[in-house]
Amino acid sequence: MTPPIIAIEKISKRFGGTRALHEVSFDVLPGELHAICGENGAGKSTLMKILSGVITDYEGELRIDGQTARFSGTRDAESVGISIIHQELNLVEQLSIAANIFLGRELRWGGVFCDDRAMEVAATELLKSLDCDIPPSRLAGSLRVGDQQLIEIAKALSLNSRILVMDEPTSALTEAEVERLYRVIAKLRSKGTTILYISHKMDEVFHLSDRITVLRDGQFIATRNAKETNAGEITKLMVGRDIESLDLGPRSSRGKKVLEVRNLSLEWPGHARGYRLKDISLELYQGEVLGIAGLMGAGRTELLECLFGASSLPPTGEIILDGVPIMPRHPSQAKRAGLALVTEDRKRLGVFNSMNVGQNISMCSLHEAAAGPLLSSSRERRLSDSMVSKLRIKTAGLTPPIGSLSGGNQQKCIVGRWLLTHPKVLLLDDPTRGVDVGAKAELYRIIRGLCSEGIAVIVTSSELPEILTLSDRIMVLNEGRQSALFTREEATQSKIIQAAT
Amino acid sequence: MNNDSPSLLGRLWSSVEFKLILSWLLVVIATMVLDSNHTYWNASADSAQIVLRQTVLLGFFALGSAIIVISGGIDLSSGSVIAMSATVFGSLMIVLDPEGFKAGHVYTTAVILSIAGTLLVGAMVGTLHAWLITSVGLPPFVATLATLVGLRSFSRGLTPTLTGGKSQIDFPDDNLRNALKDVNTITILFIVFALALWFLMSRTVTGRHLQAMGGNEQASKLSGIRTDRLKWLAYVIGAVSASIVGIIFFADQGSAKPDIMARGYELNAIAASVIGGCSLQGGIGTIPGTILGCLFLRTIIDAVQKIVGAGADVFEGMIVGIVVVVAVTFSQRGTGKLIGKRYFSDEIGWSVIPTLGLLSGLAYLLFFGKREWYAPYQAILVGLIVIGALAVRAVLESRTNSSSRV
Amino acid sequence: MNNDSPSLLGRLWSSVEFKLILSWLLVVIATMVLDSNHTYWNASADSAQIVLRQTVLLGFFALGSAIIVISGGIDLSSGSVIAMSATVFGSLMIVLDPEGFKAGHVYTTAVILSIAGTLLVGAMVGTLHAWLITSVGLPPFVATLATLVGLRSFSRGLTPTLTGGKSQIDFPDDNLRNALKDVNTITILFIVFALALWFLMSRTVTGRHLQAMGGNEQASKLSGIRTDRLKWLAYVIGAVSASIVGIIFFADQGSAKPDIMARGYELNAIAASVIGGCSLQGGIGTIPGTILGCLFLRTIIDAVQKIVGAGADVFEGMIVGIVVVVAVTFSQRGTGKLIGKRYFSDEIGWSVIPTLGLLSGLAYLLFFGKREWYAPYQAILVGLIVIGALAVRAVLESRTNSSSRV
Amino acid sequence: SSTKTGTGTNGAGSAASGTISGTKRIVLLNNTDSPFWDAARAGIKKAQNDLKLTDVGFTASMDSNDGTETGQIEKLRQYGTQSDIAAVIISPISATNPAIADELKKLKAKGITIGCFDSDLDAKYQQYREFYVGTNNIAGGKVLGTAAKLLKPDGAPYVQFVGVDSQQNAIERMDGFTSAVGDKFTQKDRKLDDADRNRARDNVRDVITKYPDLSLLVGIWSYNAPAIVDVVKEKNARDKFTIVTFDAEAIAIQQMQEGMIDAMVVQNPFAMGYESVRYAFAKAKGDQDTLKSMFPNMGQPGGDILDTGLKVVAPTGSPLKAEMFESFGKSVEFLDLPAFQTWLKQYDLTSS
Ligand SMILES: Nc1ncnc2c1ncn2[C@@H]1O[C@H](COP(=O)(O)OP(=O)(O)OP(=O)(O)O)[C@@H](O)[C@H]1O
Ligand SMILES: Nc1ncnc2c1ncn2[C@@H]1O[C@H](COP(=O)(O)OP(=O)(O)OP(=O)(O)O)[C@@H](O)[C@H]1O
Ligand SMILES: [Mg+2]
Ligand SMILES: [Mg+2]
Repeated sequence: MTPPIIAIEKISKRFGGTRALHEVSFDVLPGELHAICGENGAGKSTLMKILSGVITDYEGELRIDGQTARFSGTRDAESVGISIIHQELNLVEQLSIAANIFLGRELRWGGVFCDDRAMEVAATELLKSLDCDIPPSRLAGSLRVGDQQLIEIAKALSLNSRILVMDEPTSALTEAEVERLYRVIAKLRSKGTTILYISHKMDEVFHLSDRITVLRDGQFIATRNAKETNAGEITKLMVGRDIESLDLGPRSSRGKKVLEVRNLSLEWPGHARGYRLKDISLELYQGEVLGIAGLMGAGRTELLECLFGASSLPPTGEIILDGVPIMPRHPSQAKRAGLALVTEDRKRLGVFNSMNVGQNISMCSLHEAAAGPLLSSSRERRLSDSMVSKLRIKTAGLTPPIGSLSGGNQQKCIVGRWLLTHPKVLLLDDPTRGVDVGAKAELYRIIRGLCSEGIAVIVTSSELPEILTLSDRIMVLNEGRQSALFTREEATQSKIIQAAT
Repeated sequence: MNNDSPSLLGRLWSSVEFKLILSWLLVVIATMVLDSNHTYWNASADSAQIVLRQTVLLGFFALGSAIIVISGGIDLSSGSVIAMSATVFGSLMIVLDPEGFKAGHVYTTAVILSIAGTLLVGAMVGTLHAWLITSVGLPPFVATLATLVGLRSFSRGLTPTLTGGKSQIDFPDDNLRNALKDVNTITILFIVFALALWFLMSRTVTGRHLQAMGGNEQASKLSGIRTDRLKWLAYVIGAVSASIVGIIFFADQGSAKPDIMARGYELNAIAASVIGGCSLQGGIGTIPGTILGCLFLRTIIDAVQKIVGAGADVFEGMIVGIVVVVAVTFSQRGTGKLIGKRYFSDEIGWSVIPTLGLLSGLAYLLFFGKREWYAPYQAILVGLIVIGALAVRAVLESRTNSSSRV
Repeated sequence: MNNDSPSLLGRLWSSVEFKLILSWLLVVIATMVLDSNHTYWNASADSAQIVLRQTVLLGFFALGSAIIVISGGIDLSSGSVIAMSATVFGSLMIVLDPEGFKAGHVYTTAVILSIAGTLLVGAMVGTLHAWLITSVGLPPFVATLATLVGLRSFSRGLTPTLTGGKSQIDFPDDNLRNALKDVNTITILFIVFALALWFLMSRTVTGRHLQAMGGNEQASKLSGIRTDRLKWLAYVIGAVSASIVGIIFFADQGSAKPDIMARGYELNAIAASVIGGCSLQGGIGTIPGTILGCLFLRTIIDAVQKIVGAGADVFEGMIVGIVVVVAVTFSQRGTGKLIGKRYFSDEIGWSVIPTLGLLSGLAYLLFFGKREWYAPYQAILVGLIVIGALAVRAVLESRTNSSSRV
Repeated sequence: SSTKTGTGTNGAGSAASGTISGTKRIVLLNNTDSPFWDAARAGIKKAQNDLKLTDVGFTASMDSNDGTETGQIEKLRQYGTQSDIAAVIISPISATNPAIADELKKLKAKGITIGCFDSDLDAKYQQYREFYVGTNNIAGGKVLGTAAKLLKPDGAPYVQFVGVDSQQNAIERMDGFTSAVGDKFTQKDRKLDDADRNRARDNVRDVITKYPDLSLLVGIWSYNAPAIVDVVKEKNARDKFTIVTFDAEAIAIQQMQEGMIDAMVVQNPFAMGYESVRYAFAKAKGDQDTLKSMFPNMGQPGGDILDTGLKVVAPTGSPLKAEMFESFGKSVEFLDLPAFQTWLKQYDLTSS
């Protein structure tokens, strides 16, 4: 048995009141792909931040190649060959893609000068290895989440370090890109790179990993060989109880037509294609879930933004809600009309970091919490509490700042925020991004519940299985055009991917 | 605003307001002890009145500025808006009741109309700001910087046109003057104003939305909040509050001289709100905090006057500067953290030590350096002592491993 | 700064620098035409020299300020640092060569030492800023606000102590003075300085890191960049550049009066860098842009002096304000977008129309309103015309559906 | 001096600008704007009309400086480039400032008539200006000090209020005052307000509460008088204080009428404006008689100074009497308030 390349010994970490990690110990063997699973807030990212020198004060010990390592910064970690892809995006939007990839380790000439040409060449190489053909001179800020995440991956790869930590690298990627990532990972492993891989997507975990470690509430639960276990067991270990099977109960019968969209188009000035969306038409009925599939950049977000009046340019076409034509030009109009949008970019467009959990949840339904113009804190608390319990949000009450919650729990808060507005139509853009299995199951059940209450739902997702389980009908976008519309019966993964590419 | 500590007492203790009250008491007591004339004992009422008047006058536009800061903007124009409002108020009275203005008794209706008109102009300025920011798309700093220079010069142009070539407008009506500048009146007015704003920010939906916009504008827009209208509201409140001050100032100073009136006051307002716990990143801050910030700032200035005695004006800035630093640091972090924190642990920490030594040495020279021949040597000694002390601290810090650097 | 436009020409065209050059030419031509004295024709050399001197003096500390802005901070203290440096320079000469100072011929060595000392003090101030921001953890606005008030008062205290009770230091040595204030010398000095900074920001790794830190500090930290040291660098550059200006100012103005010297200049510096395309959010901005910003700003001011003639300074602020707004809007967006944009499409847009009308009416009155009896009516007419025009525009906008509101 | 060549260059200039507007400007540059200068403006306007400047294409106007050296230097440089400047008469913000002297020198070399009004240049720079019209501020300080001494025979602790103590006229006035009152009077403090009138009032409030034994308040700049009076009224402590001030803002005059001010030393900015323009215009026309009549012994030491005199103004029934100030010679004139007001009317001024 080879000696471990990473040995984690009784590592503990607290954040103020919350205990993120408690005496976690396990080994990582050289050259293996070691998956780490756990619910939202289990402490996965925290552990990885310690491992990569982002968090420097913690109890316990970390051994790399047998000798103790105590990093005082990310540089130290890199110097022993550890690099990380963070869960949250960390790009400088004002800099070019190449500059971002080599940020902090610029290729130089004459010791002090940036060698931009060399960096762009190298960046192009890296991006090609990810089959991504965006020109590296483009500003990172002009990219969408998905593309940005690819840049993050490229950045980590550029270090070609021997230990690579990936914290939910695929959360914003769709099948196609995930496939590319798999190929890259395979290449890396053939070079003997050790990989620590965090994901909430069971299929990925089992497809990739040799061994799986499970954390729960900051504590080490178990390490299993992927061969000798199954999703069910891992999930059970994560949640600590038998996870209810993913049977979401009977589908609610479709009611009357709520929403109708007639050839909706959105122009895209200064781009070869000329449009972001072209002649999208769809109908949505009470109690049904319409899934929208497509590759990254197919226009799913734009479509939802248009429906919600949040697109930067006004779209053309017709949007008819309950028989009345509406063309919202501001989210407030859409909200009043009975639409709700959970955005895909939680960090930028979702949370209010200066506010606490309760305030974040009640943000859109304050008028219900108010008597006239005055807010009633008790009512507001009641509203927020209802969602915390309904969505089982893992938080110490309503007062902690939202920032102290784990990614997944933040996402739940935002979903809750919109559920409180009792929408007629709920638009969910990648609602389960970075949400753990347990929470996912709950979200699915909630969505179903809403349908049975007569609410209509449009959901996009970067995970096809999710779309397939949830949707009654599935619409596929390709390059901003509507390329197919399946009923659940006819839909299959292969058909969808085919229509999307 | 770290809500980590659950207990209500703990939260109170860690609240900016509480800390400000403490530090304020500290300053007052220090003044009572150090002031050789014992002014706070002998003339308590008068002293209180001085501080009160100043706090109220600053408070009016500091609150306006605070609301803008909390909602994620900034207003550099308050000083100029004050000067402009004073000028406009005067001009309107001239226009509406020329005889009365000369005679020294302006008709009440004319006065009321003039006040209303001035406040309206204030609201218009606020609208202009909101428009420049939302529709034209300028950053608030730039938009209000433009009005900072623009409005003052505008008022300077206006004055001679209306007074027939004079560079200032003298206040026409003595009774009116005494009525408008009376400290009780303006205090009551301020209390009402402050209560209203406090209600707005802490109890109403709009207030919450303003806070949200300050925290994350895009997110609040996507939550269906009309951010444009909110900005309009914030900047109108800001400008109108400055207009009120302008009217009172005109009365209080007996003349409106646009070129120097309230020059640079915008920074006082911002300083007060920051001391009061508002974050310039937006989203954080309270009305009571800002009021306490004003009180604290004005008390410090008064204390300097009392303690230093002759030539205090020269040193005022220094002391205010130091106090601002200390107060903001103190109000941002818990006392415990403050002491545990590492200040001199890195290159910057080391390299600042000589600077601090030099400063303290010179400060000693300026404050206590009577003209004795050995004064400079004393100063050098003081400087060296400070350097030594800090060096020791630096060593201790580098020993301990418990960094709480953020 | 949208690099989406691929063609190099297109990018040039849409670059801030290019737009600034255009607008600058516009201003110059306008002045040549409108100035009744044709000063730019008759005294081109002199006029150019005046503008050049002003641009260079502003340029020095505007560049410092720009680097701080690009790296995500802000420096409100430059004005005070200028005053302080002038004082320190004078004081050092007094201390190092008292006889020479009285006699009017200071030893060269003393001069060199004094200059070195002053720059060192500047660097110390920069260090102090960096320390307050990184170690003490104050927001840059607060830290530099404290030094803004602190350093000036400090210099005011220093001056009488060294001059024996005088409140200003007169420049001792005429030859030295002429050497230091000579426009050619300072221009060459500036060119070197600017080139160095331009290299730093556009070509070196450090410059890249400064920009990255301004854009996303968190990300830069995670990429292993030592943001603390970068901040130190930025603020030292800022303070030292102000010190240089302080030395030159002392020579140029012949005396150092810390109480009023360079008061409020910090805003000029920030305005110049913003006009030059720097974003106060950080991460965006260039050295050439800032220089052009200074040139543009100073030219405008000069143009006002030339065109308006007597009493120009009254209107200067107004025109500068308007120009700042226009220039920044113009340099932020493409001209096409600018025209296509909707300015009056919402409530705020409508409600600002009367304000604009009022302003233009009064502006007309101030500029052209000779004392004829009908002048006011003309003004009202102008106001109404403007309102009408804007109303029409508003209607047209509400018709068209092509909004580009962000 | 180089008047000949001067007029030559001027001629050229005027030819160039003549095509558009033949006007040549006589510019008076003040130190910082204040009501004091409004009176001077009135004087300038009067001179312009009396002497019919405009008929021969001349205009006279006052430029306002912002209270800084930079401001004056920049303006002087601007004049240097402008072809229509016939004369520059300046109230230097600092008499010892070499830069201002430099610029004046340059202008003089261009053949522009240079003069000083209200406050003069330091002796070593007086070569650069042809004449000085105004009052000696030190003398002014002395006069006010004497008035104080007469009002408070057995001395008093006092405070002087001023905007910026680095400004020439402030320094001279305060020094004059201190030297005149003698050692029976003790200066408790010297309060600066940066010309901020809100601050000016605080300063008064502050010292009144701080120094219980204080009994003499001295206003050095024009707005200090109303500031002092306001606070004294506010505290109704009139009987506690003797109040002596410089200059006569409209409010101050009214306040003296209410008996709130014991003595004002008033300069004659109107005359300063008027005489400056008169000289500059005569110079431009080469009207030697006027020049002679204004400066009969020009060329002799002190011959280039035109003293516009001081007025000591006291309310009716004040202990101050005319004879008490005779020692200062005829340049100092004693007026009781009514007389002063009639004098103002005569030039329809509201302040001086
Ligand atoms: N900066 C922080 N301040 C306070 N608490 C924090 C901070 N970061 C993490 N926590 C807390 O530590 C715990 C673990 O967080 P962590 O992000 O490691 O969970 P996770 O396993 O990565 O969850 P997810 O799967 O959603 O990413 C959570 O309860 C979270 O609230
Ligand atoms: N800011 C932008 N600049 C340039 N191209 C963009 C930008 N935003 C989106 N795009 C492009 O517009 C199209 C739609 O992008 P969008 O992200 O909305 O699609 P999507 O299917 O929602 O992708 P995602 O999976 O990221 O949600 C894609 O081609 C994308 O690359
Ligand atoms: Mg995580
Ligand atoms: Mg999307």
